[in-house]
Amino acid sequence: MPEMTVALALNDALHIALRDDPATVVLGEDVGKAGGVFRVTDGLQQRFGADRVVDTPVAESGIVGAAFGLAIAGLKPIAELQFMGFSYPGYDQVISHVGRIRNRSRSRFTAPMVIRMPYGGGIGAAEHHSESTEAMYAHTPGIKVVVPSRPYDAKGLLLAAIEDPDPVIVLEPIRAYRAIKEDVPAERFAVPIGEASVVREGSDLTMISYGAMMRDTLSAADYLEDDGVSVEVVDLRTLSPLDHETIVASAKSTGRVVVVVESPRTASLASEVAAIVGERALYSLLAPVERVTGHDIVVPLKRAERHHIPDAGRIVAAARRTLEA
Amino acid sequence: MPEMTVALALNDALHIALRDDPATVVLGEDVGKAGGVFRVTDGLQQRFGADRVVDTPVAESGIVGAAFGLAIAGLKPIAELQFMGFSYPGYDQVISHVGRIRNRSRSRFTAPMVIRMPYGGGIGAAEHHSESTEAMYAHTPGIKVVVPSRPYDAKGLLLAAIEDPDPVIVLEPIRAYRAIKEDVPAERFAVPIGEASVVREGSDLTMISYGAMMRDTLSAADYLEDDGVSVEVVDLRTLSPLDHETIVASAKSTGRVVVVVESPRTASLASEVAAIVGERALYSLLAPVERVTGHDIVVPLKRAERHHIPDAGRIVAAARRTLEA
Amino acid sequence: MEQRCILDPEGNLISEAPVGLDETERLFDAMLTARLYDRKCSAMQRQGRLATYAPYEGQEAAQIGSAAALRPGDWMAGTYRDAAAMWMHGYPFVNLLLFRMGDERGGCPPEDVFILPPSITVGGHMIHAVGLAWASLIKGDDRVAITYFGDGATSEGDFHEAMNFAAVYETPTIFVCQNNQYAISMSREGQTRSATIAGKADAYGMPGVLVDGNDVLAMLAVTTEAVDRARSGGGPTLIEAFTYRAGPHTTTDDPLRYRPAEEVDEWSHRDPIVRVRRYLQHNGRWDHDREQTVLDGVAAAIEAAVAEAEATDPYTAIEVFEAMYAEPTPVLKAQRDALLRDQGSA
Amino acid sequence: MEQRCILDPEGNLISEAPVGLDETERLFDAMLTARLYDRKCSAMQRQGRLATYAPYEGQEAAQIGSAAALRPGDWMAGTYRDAAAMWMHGYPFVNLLLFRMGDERGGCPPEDVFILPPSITVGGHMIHAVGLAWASLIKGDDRVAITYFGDGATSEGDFHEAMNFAAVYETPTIFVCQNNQYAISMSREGQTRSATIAGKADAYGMPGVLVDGNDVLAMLAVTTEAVDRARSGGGPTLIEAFTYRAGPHTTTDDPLRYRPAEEVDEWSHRDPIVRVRRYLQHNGRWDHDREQTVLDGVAAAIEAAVAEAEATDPYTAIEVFEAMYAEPTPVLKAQRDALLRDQGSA
Ligand SMILES: Cc1ncc(C[n+]2csc(CCOP(=O)(O)OP(=O)(O)O)c2C)c(N)n1
Ligand SMILES: Cc1ncc(C[n+]2csc(CCOP(=O)(O)OP(=O)(O)O)c2C)c(N)n1
Ligand SMILES: [Mg+2]
Ligand SMILES: [Mg+2]
Repeated sequence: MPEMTVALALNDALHIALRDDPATVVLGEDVGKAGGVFRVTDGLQQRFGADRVVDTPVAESGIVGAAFGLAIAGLKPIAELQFMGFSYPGYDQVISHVGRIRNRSRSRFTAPMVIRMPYGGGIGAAEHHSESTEAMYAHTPGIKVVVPSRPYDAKGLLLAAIEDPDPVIVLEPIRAYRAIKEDVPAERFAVPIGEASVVREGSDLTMISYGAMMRDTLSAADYLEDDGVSVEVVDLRTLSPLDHETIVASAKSTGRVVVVVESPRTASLASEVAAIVGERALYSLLAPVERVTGHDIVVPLKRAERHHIPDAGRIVAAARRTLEA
Repeated sequence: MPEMTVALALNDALHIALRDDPATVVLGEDVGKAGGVFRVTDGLQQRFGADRVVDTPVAESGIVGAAFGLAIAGLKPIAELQFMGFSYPGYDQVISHVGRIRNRSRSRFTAPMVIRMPYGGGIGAAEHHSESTEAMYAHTPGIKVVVPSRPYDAKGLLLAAIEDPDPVIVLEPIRAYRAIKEDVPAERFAVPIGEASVVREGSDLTMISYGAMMRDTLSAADYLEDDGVSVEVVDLRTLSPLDHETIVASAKSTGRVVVVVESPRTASLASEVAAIVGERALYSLLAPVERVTGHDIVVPLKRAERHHIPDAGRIVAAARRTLEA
Repeated sequence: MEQRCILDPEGNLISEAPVGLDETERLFDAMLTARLYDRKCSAMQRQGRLATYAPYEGQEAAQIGSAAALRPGDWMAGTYRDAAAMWMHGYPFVNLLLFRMGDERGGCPPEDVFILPPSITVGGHMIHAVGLAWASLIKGDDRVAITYFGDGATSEGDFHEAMNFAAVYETPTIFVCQNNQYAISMSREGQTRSATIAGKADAYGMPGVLVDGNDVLAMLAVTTEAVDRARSGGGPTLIEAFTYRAGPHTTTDDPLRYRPAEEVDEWSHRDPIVRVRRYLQHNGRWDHDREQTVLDGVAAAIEAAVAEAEATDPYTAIEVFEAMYAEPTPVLKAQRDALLRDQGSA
Repeated sequence: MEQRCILDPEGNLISEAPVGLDETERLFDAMLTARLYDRKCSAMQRQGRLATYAPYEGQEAAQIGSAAALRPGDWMAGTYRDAAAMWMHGYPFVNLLLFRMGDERGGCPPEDVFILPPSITVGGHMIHAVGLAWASLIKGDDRVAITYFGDGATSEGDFHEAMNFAAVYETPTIFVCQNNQYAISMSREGQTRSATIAGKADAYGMPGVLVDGNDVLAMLAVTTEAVDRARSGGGPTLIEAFTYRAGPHTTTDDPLRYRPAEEVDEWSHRDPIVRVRRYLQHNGRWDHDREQTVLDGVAAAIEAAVAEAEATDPYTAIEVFEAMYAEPTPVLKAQRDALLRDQGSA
């Protein structure tokens, strides 16, 4: 099995999709000649041609809306938005059209399409390049939202998204693009949408996270394990629809939950997980669910970003509070 | 004191703002000659002229962005977006510019402006006319979000929003525009932003809601009171920043919480309230927090809308569950 | 820019007709049908049998003439005000009515009808017609896509992005702007300072055509040219149909707040149906009885559709959850089950 | 459309100069300054002392010439690539540098500088210049607003809405499009099929001017005309400065992936600084020593700014919460306190 980074695993999935299904079309700003700003679409245009791997004008609403039309007409568009921070001009298309067409036509017209976008901070990028507004997409009806944290899931979730009969947003954690390598099967496979993964079993405490925050969450878990605390770690992998069963089962079994997101806190996925746990596992809880989150602020630039994005230290501190409660 | 509907109270607040401060400018689609589709801006252009009450082209990003420029230059723009469902083309301006300018210029430039928009369902309106995506705005840093449920608060919150040194989004519940009348002071007054209101005191159970859902919440409370249940009812009034103290105090005092929103459920304000209560009032809880919400679906059209928007029956059922837990 | 015109308001041909009298009669009948349907809807709205309705009276030629230029199988993406075009291209009355009654099943026309449900948001749907048409290029079929929108819609950023994408990829898209002089209360002059809307096509390197939108023959002619060009690889066209909304924006609107009654009166002399009636009459192809017979047939068809739509049972709570995804997600199933439980218990 | 040009690449005047030699020397010095600063930033980025940097080499004339047409107090809203224009209009080096180091205090220029922090999103800021200029009309002052953007930005819907609002309200806004032939990897031809970008102004009923963007005198001339028109109530203008980005899109970009080296080479013969140097030389106003003296002065000023920026202490955790609102909200105060607690305990 080849070793891949997240970026390579995504690239591999796109190669497979374009190779196996002539209806697949990749489009976005700089995805062709330049191979994408993170090189996720590298080599695709050379191999599959400029008609199937299409450089577009700088117009996100146009990209999403054109992809939507392509999808209705029976193609399988995979649109890239260059950063989550540049996805908002296309958001109206997502909420008003992409997520609605099946319902408003009672399945007569459907938009099986994929929108990929890098998201999240932690690399000291320029303004708007560190956004983490996945809550807004998870709150939007009619679309699914997935977010891999590692190369295996990146390939499997992207392929699952491409196969899905409904529109799927694939959030790609910038910080994880090249940070982790692992063996990933060369052939096609899918990671089912809607299934969280218990990446580590434990009995004292559950940590729940996704995307780039998984790494910090796992280091925090390591740190606590060294102290003799048995930590269960859940990688949500899909944010919409959320896997309530896995969340609830783990919360019930440990009685202590720390949920970690880098987004603003109010009405975040952390809030949702806390609400679910409070709803269905209240009587098992030994301590309040701890939300370790970004703040309700704009992601600070490089020199102060570390005050915003949770780190292992903050996760450990929160875990300790649940253990001492 | 004159009796006013919500629509009239808002109109009155706009009259006062335009009268008292020459820097105030109202702009939006059909706000002038036509007086707004809900007549909230009725009579303003006749009185204050077409330079201060401006009909704009159909372009929401343009409206928000132009208002932003006006605000930076020292005016006090009050922009209307015709419906929340048409606010999304302007959302990029809100998140990328309006909510950011103070921080990115360290207060050298600020955008004290107001964006008004009708929101919510319940009147069997056309597609996109019943949206309730306030969670997305409450999740957006750098703006405040208020939502009156009654005429008094409508006038007071709108005036407070206009006086605020930061951008404020005023959500106007369509269903409540003309549904309720009450006496409202004729003169200028403000309802402080950030303060929830305990509209009814009680000891067995807390109901938390806002906007148009307050009416159904209050009917549910009435219904239960008739059964001898003492219900405390909280009207959040401001969604960003949320008034944690009032929420937590009430939850602690009753031990039972039902939170009611009409928006989709996942990552909603209901989730946030449940998370806050679980965080700070866990040991007082006698039952899981009940979220009574819209579903994670597009608001159905008229013939099926009632299956989506919570009614007093669903609120009572949820309350009963918390009482029986 | 000159307005293309073939049939003047008096019913005289001022240039060559694109079709003969039989076909003209068909267009005339279609316009009669469209007007009857439109008036019926306004009446039903007043009776509370339909939700808000957006009448298109005055714009029948713009819609019927352009839609007549299409082939079955061509894509169409229009707005809340384009029921005449949709019907002309095959969208059944019953679906149009269901939508207006507040029932999503209205958005589900038969399988051989390639018309998207009408767009309620202004502007966002034009780019869909670009994507739909682009698919033809990629798949190598020859379907074109037509999109309808108003003068107001040209101010939205989405108009710009759609026009630009269509031109850049040379998609077979026909952009039909019905400039009916108003966007709710905003006049065309307040909407944009460009001399014409058709002229905006230049900014994209696309051909733009200004046409008398109340002249069904001119509408058919210019749209046919645009469709032919698109189908043969010549790319998109912008058509500005210069017309007038005779009625209110919707049934809740009061147009006297923003436009003088005289203006409405003036435009009534340019009614799109009257001039064809005169033309047919000049050519001995019109009599009162024939028109009445047509109208009676149409009225019966509309009544039947109304009856069918009104007989459709409203949605059940279960159905509400069924078309969000191919399969309701576990989260939706849980929400559905909770709703059923609460509806039972309340 | 013809490109306005005053000074040809050989340094010959081909039409009347808008300013005399003293002023031309000032523009020349400003361009030298801008280039030195730009190169310094690229170098600092390679040393890891700045975050990603977007060089503007090749576009100095477009920026310096246009900014020179402004008065102090006029508004400016530009992009990540417009540091030369910003500096010319009064934005201190130290602020420019701080921003690039990843410090928001870079966005806080002195009180008498009316320049918004550079826009990183493409397209969204143009409408701000419309609002800023509109305020002048409402307040009755005579400030104009200039906005800079690229060829790529013209594809965004926001360009369209900004142009339309400016024309409709006749705001004193000057739209300066630096058409540097690329939007990252996308060529100008792939971006839009319109013959010129300047021509897009027609769609809004606005004057559009095409100008040799590498000719600082032509830039000054056309911008002065636009500013004068704006200030005297004549409304907005679109200027297309035809130019070339000599370097990469940003320091992380590899332009050889999408454009031939020969093209870069060809454009190097049209360098905006060289032609002014030749012109000054023809007129006995240039010598090597003078240029070196200017450069030395500039280098010292830049070094001082770098030192000042680098000596600025990074933000504290407390400060992070301080400029979201006039006053941190109770929610933010709670989040701040929790952070301080955790940072202490970790
Ligand atoms: C994005 C968006 N903004 C605003 C509205 C509200 N609205 C509905 S119709 C309309 C006017 C549209 O005018 P025009 O495009 O000329 O079409 P017409 O109604 O005249 O057919 C407006 C502003 C909307 N539906 N969508
Ligand atoms: C809304 C948005 N979309 C995409 C991007 C990513 N991006 C940054 S610069 C750029 C190209 C802009 O090209 P152009 O407008 O020609 O300006 P130039 O960089 O050439 O100065 C793109 C696509 C962005 N910053 N904002
Ligand atoms: Mg119109
Ligand atoms: Mg460029």
